[in-house]
Amino acid sequence: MAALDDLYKEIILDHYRSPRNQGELDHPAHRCEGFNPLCGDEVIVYVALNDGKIDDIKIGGQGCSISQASASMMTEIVKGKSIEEAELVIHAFKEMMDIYETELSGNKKIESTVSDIDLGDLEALQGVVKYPVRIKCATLAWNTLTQSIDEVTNTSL
Amino acid sequence: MAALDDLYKEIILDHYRSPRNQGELDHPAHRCEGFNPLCGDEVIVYVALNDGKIDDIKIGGQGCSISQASASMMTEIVKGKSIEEAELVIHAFKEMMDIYETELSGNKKIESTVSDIDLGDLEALQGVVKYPVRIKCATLAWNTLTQSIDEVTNTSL
Amino acid sequence: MNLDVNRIKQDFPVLQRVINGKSLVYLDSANTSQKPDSVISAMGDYYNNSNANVHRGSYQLANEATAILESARDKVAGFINANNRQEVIFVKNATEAINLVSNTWGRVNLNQGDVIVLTELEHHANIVPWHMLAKEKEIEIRWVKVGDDGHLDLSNFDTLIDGAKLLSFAAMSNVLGTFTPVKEMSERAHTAGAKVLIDASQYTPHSQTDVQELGADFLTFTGHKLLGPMGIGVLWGKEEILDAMPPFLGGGEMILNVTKEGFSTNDLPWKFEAGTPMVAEAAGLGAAIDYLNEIGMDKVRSHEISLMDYALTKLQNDFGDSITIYGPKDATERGGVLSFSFEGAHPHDIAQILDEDNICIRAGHHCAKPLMQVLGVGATSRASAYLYNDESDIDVLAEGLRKVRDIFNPN
Amino acid sequence: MNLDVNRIKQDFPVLQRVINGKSLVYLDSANTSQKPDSVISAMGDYYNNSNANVHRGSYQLANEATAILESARDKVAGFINANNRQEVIFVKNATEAINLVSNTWGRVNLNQGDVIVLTELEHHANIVPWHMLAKEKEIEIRWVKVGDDGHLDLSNFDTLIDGAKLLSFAAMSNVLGTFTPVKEMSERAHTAGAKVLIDASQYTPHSQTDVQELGADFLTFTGHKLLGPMGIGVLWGKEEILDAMPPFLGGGEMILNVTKEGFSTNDLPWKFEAGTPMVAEAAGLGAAIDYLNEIGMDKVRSHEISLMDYALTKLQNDFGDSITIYGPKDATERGGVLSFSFEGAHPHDIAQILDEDNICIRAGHHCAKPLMQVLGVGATSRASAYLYNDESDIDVLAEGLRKVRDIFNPN
Ligand SMILES: Cc1ncc(COP(=O)(O)O)c(C=O)c1O
Ligand SMILES: Cc1ncc(COP(=O)(O)O)c(C=O)c1O
Repeated sequence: MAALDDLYKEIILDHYRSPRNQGELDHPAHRCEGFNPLCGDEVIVYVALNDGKIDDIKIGGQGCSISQASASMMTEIVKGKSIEEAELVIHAFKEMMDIYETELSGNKKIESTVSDIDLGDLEALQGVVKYPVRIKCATLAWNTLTQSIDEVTNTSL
Repeated sequence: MAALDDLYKEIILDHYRSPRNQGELDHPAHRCEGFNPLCGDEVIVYVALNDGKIDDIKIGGQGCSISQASASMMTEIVKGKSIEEAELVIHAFKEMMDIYETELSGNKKIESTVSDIDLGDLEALQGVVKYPVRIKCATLAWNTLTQSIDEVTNTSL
Repeated sequence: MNLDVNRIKQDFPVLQRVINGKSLVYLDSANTSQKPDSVISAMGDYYNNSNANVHRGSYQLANEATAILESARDKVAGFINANNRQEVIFVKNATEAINLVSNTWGRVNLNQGDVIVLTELEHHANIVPWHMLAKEKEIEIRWVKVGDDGHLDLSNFDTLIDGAKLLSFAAMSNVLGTFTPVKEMSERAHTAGAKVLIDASQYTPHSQTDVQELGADFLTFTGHKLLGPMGIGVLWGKEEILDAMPPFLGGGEMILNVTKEGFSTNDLPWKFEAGTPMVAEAAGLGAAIDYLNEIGMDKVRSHEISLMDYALTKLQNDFGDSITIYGPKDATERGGVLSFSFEGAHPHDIAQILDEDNICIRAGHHCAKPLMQVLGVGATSRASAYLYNDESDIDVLAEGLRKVRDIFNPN
Repeated sequence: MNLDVNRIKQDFPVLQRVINGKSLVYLDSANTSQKPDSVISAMGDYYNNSNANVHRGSYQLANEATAILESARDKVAGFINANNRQEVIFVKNATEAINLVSNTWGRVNLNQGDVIVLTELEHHANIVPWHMLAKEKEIEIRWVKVGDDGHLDLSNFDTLIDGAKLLSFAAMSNVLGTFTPVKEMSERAHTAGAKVLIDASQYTPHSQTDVQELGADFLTFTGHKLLGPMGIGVLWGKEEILDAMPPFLGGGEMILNVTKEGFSTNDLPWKFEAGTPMVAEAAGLGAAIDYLNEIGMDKVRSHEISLMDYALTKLQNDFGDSITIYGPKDATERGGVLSFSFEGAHPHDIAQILDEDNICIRAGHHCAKPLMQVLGVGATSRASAYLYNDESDIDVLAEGLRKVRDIFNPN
């Protein structure tokens, strides 16, 4: 069970059982949905941007412990950050995850320029890397946040 | 080469080289085309019916020695016969061939009531039965004649 | 009378596999079944001895290959009691079979405003093709509801089917395990003037299938759930209906003549089999049918009933209110499929933890998202059994679920 | 530098087969190729060890199966030098690949009065789908003629392609063996604003294939002619074109979400792979590509040139005016396909007589009836060679043709 203990760390289960920043944000906050067609996980990311800063963020949807915990931790780390800072975090998190995703999906590995960013609690998700299919769970909220930021910055241009 | 000699009997090669009743018949003779999608054989049967009798019959198209010889022999045996007599011959010939066709195409075997009909030269085609794929060659003209008779008798009803 | 499961397990090479010191407990047969030796070697034998293109050659290998393909068709025709072999069309999977019908019969017979009836328990394979057609042709889809007992709610069926051109539904749910009342629904649909397509993908592996008795116009299933290989599926249809349909894919095999101006189609069944067919897969499917016939579908079914009975009781006893099992509670009303929710643990996590003990179940929406919505969940866990499973597999599953509980609800 | 054909022959189990005391002389590879041991065992290994449904499970077998499928995709992408793996779609055969394009890209982009250009040397697989679309959409098909030398006659190509939306043609003729000037035609078609589909079913087995170099928008081929199994084919397309196309078959795998109201499609390549894919066949195709890469496509090609050179000379020398060989006379302008007429004997009879000596050739229209009309024959005999054939096979063929002459022209 050593590997399992590594996957289901207490902090992950804690975020899963008591997700932070759960709920919805009203308009004009941006709403974006993400699906994991494999397992049916669904995430809805609401972001309220102000002056290029993530003023507020909330998460809806449902999914497994990894996707829920990852989303919950994500809200904590990006809330209050500027878009640029948030993007660096997203980048760093994906780098931590991407090792296997590269192999499975053929995406080019993101260049490694952000290795000095401190991911805090998120480091607990490192165990996921040993379970390639779970990487999609861990990155679902993050990809949806990326899409959300893209949509907002493109429409406001 | 024993089996081959059995297949390519001199009489078959003779009909192949010098097909009888080759050519066309003008309107109002009936024209009917048959294809063997396997090998590209093509036969066109022209029949002139009069008072329920096959007054004349001609064959066009092209194909292998078996299909050509079989068509040629067919014209010789059915020419001058009444439709009923011709149908008995068709029946008897198919019975000689059908043993394997049943297996390959799942058609119900025709009931055996015509075993006393003398097929003359056509008996030379018995060797074909050992070559299941060639049965379609041997029966192509016959099936086309059947179709032709069906078409004529149905339109004249 | 009972199946000798220990002996049967020996016939399946993959079941001998040991990972991390643990033997395989395969409980995902509704997803895809494992294959007996005889099926795997039928495919190997074909390539080792007789490989050639069919219906085209005049040499021995080609004749052998043709006979292998066509005798597999005969076996399928016999297995489902088709009226004749021309009614059996080989396709690549059940999904293609349903798409074939929606693209040919559907395109010709359905027009703006027409109605088709599906049920809420359908697999995406029996939903998406109709969505596509509905969008193209502006037809209406009506849905038979699923009741709390996991059975179809037929209370308003006559209203739903009234004026409909087609009823298309699964004979057995891949999530709930429910057997639907195929014969009754077919009859009522026919009375209303609708044609009937039965998605028997889950049904054929578990139950004697008789297309004439079931009363369908089309029936589809897939080889890989029936001990056969992937890459082959079957569309059965009534001859006169298939005959009247336009072709689906165009190419070799399905033609009688081609010119620069046009083409004419070949006879059934080849009219619907464009291009080089999957001969090895047909050989494998034929061998799978032989294997099942040898054992007897009635025995497969009765084994399954007693195994499901055991599983339903065992899981309820061991986990009480912590487990929610979906679908009918009576094993005789369902096939070997058992979907459940387990309090506090997400299906994906459950499957992951079970995998640690080499127990294979499926977690997810099972390609039945509309049904998930009805059940009010995003996903379920699903254990599904077949003739090579026995009570010990269920015991190991229960064991594994205890570990899940230890991680997620350790109090 | 040369191929060690004797060693290669050992890799192909079926070539060891002896019928009536005679060893197999297989000269029908343009119809379907034989499979090396490594391909057959890749499929067996999959079923013996890793069989599971892909992209759906969270247990080890499912992960292995997924990796097997997706790594086969990587191998294909590498083999044809695709820009990325998302551009590689698995289908059941080349015929389905072309039908996929005609049904999706074609239906959306072609309208009444639009023009597509084909050539007279196409296989039915690249004719009938367009006939079907032409009938539905009232589009016009124009034909590039075949000249007496067996090459495409491009003298009026600019007129033909003018205003056309699509050029679809074979990179190598399955009857004449002719290599068509793919790159030139693609460029000229693109200049005229047409998209280009290349039917590479005969080309990939014989020649290094580089989709970027060839300059196509779509390229299709089939596994079973490439040492791979039946039941799998490939559609390659440019990502932005595939992305813009509507889906083909609807069902599992190809969706992102499904509700009772509609659905959304998955990303490439899965968007076009509805239902359970053929994993074993993908494993086999991957192994076939490994085998060919190991040998080197350049060596395969140069072996073929020297073998065809030998065959052309030998048959002309032995039979003079009695034999008519179709297609280019220069072995460097053609693949390993040799169609001929033999005076006084019909192809079907020739094949039958050769079969008596266990020589396998094909007789018929080779699914290219419009080309037969151009050649003015109903059928031809076709001997086709691959990397496991050598000069001794050609000698046995010549021997067999002498027997044909003895029966049909015994003077
Ligand atoms: C040039 C060409 N195109 C297409 C095909 C069709 O291939 P398949 O039958 O595998 O779909 C063939 C082979 O039969 C061919 O030779
Ligand atoms: C009820 C049902 N219908 C259709 C299918 C589709 O089968 P396939 O993926 O083999 O096409 C499945 C299995 O996935 C199923 O369970």
